[in-house]
Amino acid sequence: MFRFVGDPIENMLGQERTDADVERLRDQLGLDDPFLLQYWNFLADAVQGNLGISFRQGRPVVEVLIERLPATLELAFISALFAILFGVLLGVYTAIRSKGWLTNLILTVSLVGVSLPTFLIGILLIYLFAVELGWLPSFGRGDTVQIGWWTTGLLTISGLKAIILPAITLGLYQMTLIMRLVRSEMSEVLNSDYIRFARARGLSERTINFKHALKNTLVPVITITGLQLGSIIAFAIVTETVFQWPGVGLLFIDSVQFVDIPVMAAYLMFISVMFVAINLIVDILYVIVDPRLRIEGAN
Amino acid sequence: MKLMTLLTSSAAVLTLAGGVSAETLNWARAGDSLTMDPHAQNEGPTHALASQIYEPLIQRDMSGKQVAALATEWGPKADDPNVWAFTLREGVTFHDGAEFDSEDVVFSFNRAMSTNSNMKELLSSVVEVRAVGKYGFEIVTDGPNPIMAANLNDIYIMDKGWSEANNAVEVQDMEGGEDTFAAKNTNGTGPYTLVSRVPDNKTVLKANPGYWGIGQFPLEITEINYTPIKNPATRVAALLSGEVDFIQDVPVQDLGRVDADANLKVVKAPQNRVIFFGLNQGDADLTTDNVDGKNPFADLRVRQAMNMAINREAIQKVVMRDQSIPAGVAMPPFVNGWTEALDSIPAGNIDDAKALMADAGYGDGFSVTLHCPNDRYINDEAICQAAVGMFAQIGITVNLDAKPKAQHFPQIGNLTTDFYMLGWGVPTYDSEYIFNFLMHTKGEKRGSWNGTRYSNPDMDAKIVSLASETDLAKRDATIGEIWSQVQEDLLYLPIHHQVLNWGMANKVETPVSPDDRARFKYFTLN
Amino acid sequence: MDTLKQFLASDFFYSFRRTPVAVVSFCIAVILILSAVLAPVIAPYNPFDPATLNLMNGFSKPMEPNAFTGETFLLGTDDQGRDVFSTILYGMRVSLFVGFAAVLLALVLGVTLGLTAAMAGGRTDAIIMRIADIQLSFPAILIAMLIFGIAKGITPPDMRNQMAIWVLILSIGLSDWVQFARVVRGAAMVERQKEYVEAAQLIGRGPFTVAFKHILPNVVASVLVIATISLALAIIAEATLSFLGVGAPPTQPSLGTLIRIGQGFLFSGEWWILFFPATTLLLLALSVNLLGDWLRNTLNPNMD
Amino acid sequence: MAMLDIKDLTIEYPDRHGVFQATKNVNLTVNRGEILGIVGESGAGKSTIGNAVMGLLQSPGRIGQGEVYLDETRLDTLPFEDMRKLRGKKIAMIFQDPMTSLNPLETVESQLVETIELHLKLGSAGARARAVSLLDQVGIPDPEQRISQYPHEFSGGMRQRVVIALALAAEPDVIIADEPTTALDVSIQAQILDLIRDLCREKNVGMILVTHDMGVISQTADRVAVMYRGKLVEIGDTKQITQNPQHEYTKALISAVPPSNMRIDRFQHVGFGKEGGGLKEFDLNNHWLGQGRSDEKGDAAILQIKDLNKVFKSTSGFLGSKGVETHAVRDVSFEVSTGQTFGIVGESGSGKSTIARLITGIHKPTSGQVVFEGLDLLARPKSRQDLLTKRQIQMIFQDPYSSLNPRMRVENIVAEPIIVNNLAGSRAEAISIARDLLQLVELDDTAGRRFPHAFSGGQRQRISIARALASRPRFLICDEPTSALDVSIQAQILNLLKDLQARLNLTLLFISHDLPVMRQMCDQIAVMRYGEIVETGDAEGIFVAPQHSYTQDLISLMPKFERLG
Repeated sequence: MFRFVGDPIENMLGQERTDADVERLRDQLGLDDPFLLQYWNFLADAVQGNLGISFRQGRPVVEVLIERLPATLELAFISALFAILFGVLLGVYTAIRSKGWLTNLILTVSLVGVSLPTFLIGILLIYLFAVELGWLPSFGRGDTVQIGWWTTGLLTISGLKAIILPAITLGLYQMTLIMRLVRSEMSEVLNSDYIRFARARGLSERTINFKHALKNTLVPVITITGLQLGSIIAFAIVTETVFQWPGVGLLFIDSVQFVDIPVMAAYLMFISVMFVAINLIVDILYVIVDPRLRIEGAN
Repeated sequence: MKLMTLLTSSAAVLTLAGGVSAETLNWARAGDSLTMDPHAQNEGPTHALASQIYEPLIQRDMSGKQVAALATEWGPKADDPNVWAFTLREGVTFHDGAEFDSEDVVFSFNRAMSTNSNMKELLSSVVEVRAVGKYGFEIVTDGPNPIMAANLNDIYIMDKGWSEANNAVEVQDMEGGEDTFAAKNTNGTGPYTLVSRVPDNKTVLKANPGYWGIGQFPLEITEINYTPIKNPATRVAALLSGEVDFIQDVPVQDLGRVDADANLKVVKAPQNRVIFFGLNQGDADLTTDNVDGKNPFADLRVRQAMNMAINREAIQKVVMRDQSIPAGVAMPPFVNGWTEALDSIPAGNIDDAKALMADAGYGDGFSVTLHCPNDRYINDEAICQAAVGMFAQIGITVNLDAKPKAQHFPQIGNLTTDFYMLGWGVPTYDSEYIFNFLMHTKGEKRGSWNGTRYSNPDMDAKIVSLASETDLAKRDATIGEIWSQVQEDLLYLPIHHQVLNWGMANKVETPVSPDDRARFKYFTLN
Repeated sequence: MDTLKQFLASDFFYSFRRTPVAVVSFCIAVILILSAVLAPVIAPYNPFDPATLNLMNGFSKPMEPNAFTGETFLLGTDDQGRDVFSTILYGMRVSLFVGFAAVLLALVLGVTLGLTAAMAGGRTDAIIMRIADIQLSFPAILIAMLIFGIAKGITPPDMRNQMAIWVLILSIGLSDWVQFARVVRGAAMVERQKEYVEAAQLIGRGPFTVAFKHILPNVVASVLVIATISLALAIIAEATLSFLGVGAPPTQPSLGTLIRIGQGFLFSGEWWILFFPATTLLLLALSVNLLGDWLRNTLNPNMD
Repeated sequence: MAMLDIKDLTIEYPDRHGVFQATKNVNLTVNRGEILGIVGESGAGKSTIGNAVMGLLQSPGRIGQGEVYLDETRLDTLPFEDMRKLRGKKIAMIFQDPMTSLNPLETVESQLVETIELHLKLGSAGARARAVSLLDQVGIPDPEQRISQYPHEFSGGMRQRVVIALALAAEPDVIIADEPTTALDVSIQAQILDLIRDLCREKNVGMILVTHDMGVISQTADRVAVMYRGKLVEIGDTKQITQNPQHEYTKALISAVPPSNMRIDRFQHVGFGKEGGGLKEFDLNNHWLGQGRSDEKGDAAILQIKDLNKVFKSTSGFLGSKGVETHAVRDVSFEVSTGQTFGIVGESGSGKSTIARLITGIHKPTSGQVVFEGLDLLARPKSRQDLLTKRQIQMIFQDPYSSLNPRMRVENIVAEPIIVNNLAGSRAEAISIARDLLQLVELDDTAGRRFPHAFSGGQRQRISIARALASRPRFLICDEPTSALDVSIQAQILNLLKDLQARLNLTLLFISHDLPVMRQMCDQIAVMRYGEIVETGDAEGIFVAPQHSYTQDLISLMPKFERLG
C-alpha cells in the first residue's frame, strides 16, 4: 500500500537525474517486483530483525528507530502521566462534588481542550509560552543524557522544560477522556451497595472515596485508558511535528513525505508491537487490581 | 552510535532563550542533511552542511562568484581544450592533520564518479582524472567543456588515507541500503569540524583551528548548532523567542514580524530559481481535460492566452508579499543567456486573452487538472490556487491537485500530468543546464525533466552542440537562438523568480547567497 | 400534535429547559448548522468559485477597505482574497457534511457489527470485538492516513478533488465505528438478557427482526449520545488530517483546512484568517460536545 | 424511654411535580434485644425509615419533619461528621443483597479490620483477632483461613454472614436490617434469620427488620409495624398482627399471603389497592380466543419430556476457544396432562428456568425429547401447522419490568403475536383484538395507547398475560410470575391465572421457588436440585409426606405463615 504514497526514486536521485538512472534504481530497489513479493521480502527480513535501510538517511532502520524511540516514549510517558494524574484527580473531584460550580467549570473548560485540533493547541501554546512569555522552549528536547542506548531529556533542566508544552498538548485530549471516564464510573460506583454499606459502617468519606470507590473505578478505566495509550503514540505524530520533537512520529511524517518505505513499514510494525504490549500490560494490570480474575487465572 | 554517545553526554549544547555566547550560532532550517558522505546525495541541505566541513576545488562566495578553494588556479589547457588543469593549494591539512595533495583530489574525483555516487551526473563528460605532481591536477573530458568549472562547486575532496583506513573508499550506497563510516564521520579541509550529530535532531560544528583560510575569511563564528525545524510556525517561533539565531526559510508572511522584532532582522536577495508552469503541448489529446480528441494546449493561442491571464503582479503583491520578481522567461537572472528583454512580462490583458481563446475555438473554455507540489517552493500551493482563479477568468476551469513533492515530481518524469508546476535552479549558472533538462526532447540522456512532450529536432541539435562549443561568443549566440525559439513556442509559462529571505539575530552579519547556501566562514558578528 | 405535546411535557424536555448550558449549546449548534446549510443564501460571496475571486483583495482586514481595491469585508479576506465570512460558512458546510456523513457511516457500521456481535455471541462476537480492540488501539489518524494514501492512489487524478471529501468521510468513518460497536454491543447484551426479547422470539420473530425491531430502539439513546460526541470528534479529526496534508482541497476548504492555512498567519498579524475559523470550529465542537454531555447525563445510558 | 425513638417522622422527596412524602408522621420505638418488624409493600416507605435513621437518605430525600433519638441523643440534627462516628458504632445496617454489599476488591479481613479499627481502639493485632472471632460468631467455618479471602470466594449465604459480622463489628446498639434474606434461597434464609434472632438476644441489640415477607416477620419479629403508602397503619405484637389484624389493609395483606399449610381456592380481600381483579366474563364460543380450537384430546399428556439434558459451555478466553461446561439440566423426564398445573420447584441454579427455555426453544437441549401434542418440538417444523402448534406454548416471565419492550405501545406489544402468526385479517383487526384482550385482563380502555413505563408491576404482568393469550395458547409456562410482585398483587395475578386456566382449559407449567405459592397453584410438583428432579408427585402429597430428604428439608425450612382456618 506504500506505493500510493509516492515514489521514493524522486527523492533519492537529485535534480540532475536521467531517465536511465531512474530505471536502474527502480530495478535495484526491487520496486518493480510484484507487490506481494516485496511484502514477502520485507516480512522475511523483519523476522530476522532486519528492517532494512532507510532510503532517506541510508542507515539501518533499526538504528534510526532505536535512536528516535526514547524521545517518543518519554513524551508519551510524560503525557500519559499528565493525563492520568490530572484525569483521575479531576475525575474524582467532579464525581465527588457532582454539583458544584467548579465541577461545571472543569467539565466545560476541559471540553474546550478537545474542541480544537491538537496542532492548533500546540501552536497557541508555543505562541503564548515561548514567543510572548519566553518561559519555555518552542521546539526540541533540550539537553539529553545518554544512559546506555537510551537518551533521556528528563535529567536536565532544559530537557524538563522542553517536555512541558508537548506533553500538555499531547495529553490534553486523553486527560479529558480519562477525567470523564473516571467521573462517570466513579459516580456509578458511589451509588453502589458496597459504598452505601461502607457509609453505614461509619467509614470516613476519605476512606470511602479513595480506598473503596477509586479502586473499583479504576478497573474499567484501566482498559479504556490502556487502549487509548496507543493513540497517544499516534497523536504524537502531530505533536512531534509541531514541536520538532525528535521522535518516531516526526520520523514517520518525514518518511511519508520522502516515501521512505522501510521506515514507514517499520513504524507500522512498531505500532503493532505497541498494541500487543499495551494489551498485555492492560491484562496484567487488570489481574493485579481485580482479585476475581486472579482466582480464575489460578484455576 | 559512538558519535551520538559523544554528543549527548557532552555539555549543554543548545542554550535557551537569548543568552547565546558571542561565538555560537544556532542555525535552523526546514530540512536536515541526509548523510555526511559528501558524494552520496546531491541535495541542498546535505551539501549545505557538507560545505562547512569539506571543500571543493573551486567554490562560490556569498555573491555567487567562483573563487579559489582547494585549487588556486584553473582553466582549460591552451593546447588541449579537452583537458582542464588545476593548481592545488599548498599547505592545507585535513582535520585529522593529514596533508592535502593531488592524490586526495584524484581519489575524491574517482569516488564522486563511482557507481554509488550521486554526483556522477555532474561529471558525466569526464573521461579521466590525473595527478600532475603533488599539487597539479587534470581532468580529461570527452570533448571540449567550456563550463567545466561550474560543475565542480559541490565535488568535495576527501582524504585518501583516511578513507582507506576507515573502509570508506566506496560511496555510501543509499539506494542499496548501506551504512558506512563516512556517512557518520567526517575528515575534511573545511573551516568547521563535526563535533556531534544526531540526524534530524542536532548537529554541532566547531571552528577548525588549523584552517588554511584563517586570516582570509572572517571566521567569527566558532561554534554552530544546527537543528532542522520542520513546521514553519515553530521555526519562526524559535527565531522570535531567541532560541535560534539564524533561519534560512522564513515564511513570507512572517517577514514583517521578524523584521519588526527589535532583536531580529531579515536579509534578502534574489534566488537562483525560477518558478513556472509546464503544459503538455505535444500529445494529441489530454487525459485530464474535458475536450474530446483534441489538445487545447497544442494551440499556441491557448498558451498565449494563459500566459496573459497569469496576473504576476497580483501573485507578487499578495501571495508572495513582494518576495518575488515576476518572470517572463524560465531562467533565473544569474544565468548566462539571460536578458532583460527575454524576462519582460508578456503584454496583454484578460480581454486580449479571452479574444485569443475565442480565436482558438475555446471561447466557452475547457477544464483541466493542474498538479502542484505543496511542500517544495515558497507558497507553491497558494500560487497554484491563485492561478486557478486567474485561469477561471478566461474560462478555463482548473482542478487543483496539490501534493507533497514525493508524489508530485514523479508525475512529470512519468508523463502522467498535463499541467504542472516546476521550479528550476541553475547551479552551473549556464543556460545549457536548463536546455538539457527542460527543453531537449525527453530521452535517455537529456530532457529527463521535460514534461511538455515538446520535441524539436532542430533545437535538440543546437542544445547538443553547446557542450562542445569552445568559442564562447558563438556558444552564446546559439543559446540566444534557442531561447527565442523557446519563447516563441511558449514551452513554459513563467511565473516568477524566487527571492530568498534569511532571518537572523541582529548580531549576525551576512549577505544572502543566491543559491541559498549559508557559508559560515563569511559570516561576521557584531 | 399529540406527540409534540407529549414531548413538551416529558421529563426529557423538562430537563432540557432547566439546563441553560443545554439550551445555549443547542441554539448555537442550530444557528451554526442552519447558516452552513443556507450558506449560498447568506454568504455574500461564493469562495468556491475561483472566477469570482480577485487576488488583489487578499489580506484585507476586517471592516477595513483593501489597500489595492478599496473593497471592504466583514471579517476580512484570506491570502487568496476570499471573504473570510463566506469561506467560514462554506467551510462549515464541508466540515459538517464530512462530519455527519462520517458519523453516519461509523454509526451504520458500528451498530450493525455491535448488534451482530451481541446477538450472535460466541466466536463471531469474539472476532468482531477483537477487531474492534485492534482498531481502537491502532491510532485513528494513522488508519485515516493509510486509507487516504490508498484511496488517492487508486482514484483517477481528475477525480481526486471530488474524491477527497469522500475519502475523508470513509477514513474518519472507518476509524470511528468502534465506539458505536462497543456501546451498542454492551447495551444490546443487556437488552438481550431481558425477557421481552425472549417473548419476541417465542411468538415467532426471527433473530434479525428481534435485533433491529426490538433491541435497536432500546439502545438508540446510547447511539445518539455517541453520535453527538463523534460528530464533534469527526470535525476535529478532519482538521487534524488537514494539518497532516491529507484533508479537504484548498480550493474547497473545510473549517479544518482554513485553520491549517490560518495558523501560518499567527505570527504575521493577520489574526483574522485564523481567529474566525478557529472560533467557529470551537463554538461548533464545543456546543455539540456540551449537548452530547447533557444527553449522556439525561439519558444516562450505561457507557464505558 | 425506648432506646431508639422515632417521632412523627416525615420523609420528603421533592421533584418537578412537587414534594412526594415517602413517610408521613411515623412514630416507632425499638428497645434493646427487641426485633421490630416493619412490613409493607413496595412504595410503603419502609426502607426510607432505616435510611433516615442512619442519616443516609439518598438525594434529594430529606427529613421534612419529626425527630429521631438514640438513647437521648437526637440523631436527625446531628452534624454529618458526628453522625458518621455513630454509624457502625451505635447503629449498624444490613443490606438486602450480599452479592453487592461487599467491596469486591478488598479482602474480608481488610473490610472487617478497617471497621473495627475505626470504632474500637484495639490495635491491628487486636482488630484482626476480633475479626476472626466475629466470623466465628456468625457461623463461618474455619475463620482463620477464610478471613483473608475475597468476597467472591464466598457463597451468597456466607457473604450475608460476613455482612452481619461487619454490622456487629463495633457492638452496635441498633441494627437496621433491610430485607436481609430476600435475595437468598429458602434454606439459607432460614439459617440467616435464626442467626439474626439469636445474635439480637445474645448481644441485647435492638433491631429494625424491614421486609415485605409476612412469613419472615411472623418467624422473627417481636413486634410488627405495618405500613401502607407512607403511613403507619397498625403496630402491635407479632401474634396479634398475624392472627388478629385490626386495620383493613392489614387484613387484606394477610389474606393475600399464600398459606403454607393448606390449599385455598381463591385469594379473598384482595381489593384494598386499586388494581383489578380476575378475568372478565366472556363467552369462549363467540370470542376470538375460542376460534380455531381443535381441542379436547381428553386428558392425555399434552407435554412429554424425556431424558432432557442441557450442558452450557461458557466461551471465555481468546476468540472463545476454551470453555467451562455446566450441566444445567440432567436426565429430566416428566409428563403434563391437559388442563393441569405442573409445578417445578427448586432453589436458584437448580435448572428449573432452563427447562422452561428448553421447552420454548430459546435454548437447544444437548439431548432428550420434548413432545407437545404429539409434535416433536426439537425436530425442524415441517409445516405451518407445526409452527402454529409450537406457538401454542407461551410464557409469562418473572420480571414485569423487563418483559415488555419499553419502546412499544402496549397494544402493539399485544398485537405483535397476532400479526406475526396471521391470526387476524388485518393490522387494524389485530389491534382491536389486542384491545379486547387487554380489557379481558382488567386493564382500562386507554391502556393500549400507552407505553409500558406508565404501568405498575402487576399491570405489566397483566399485559404479559394478554400478550401470551394473543397467540391463542394451549400451554402456558409461568416462570416465577409473581416473585417480583407485592403479595397483594401476587394474589390478584394468581387468581387471574386460575381463572384463565379454568375458562380456557389451559395447561400450566408453574415454576417457582416459593413453596406456599406452589401449594396454591399446582396439581403435580417436581422438586429439582442441581439440574435433576429428585421427586415428583401429587402436590398435596409432596407437602404432607415428602419422600426425598431434600424435599423434606425444603418443606421444613420454608417460611411458615399458617392460616388457622
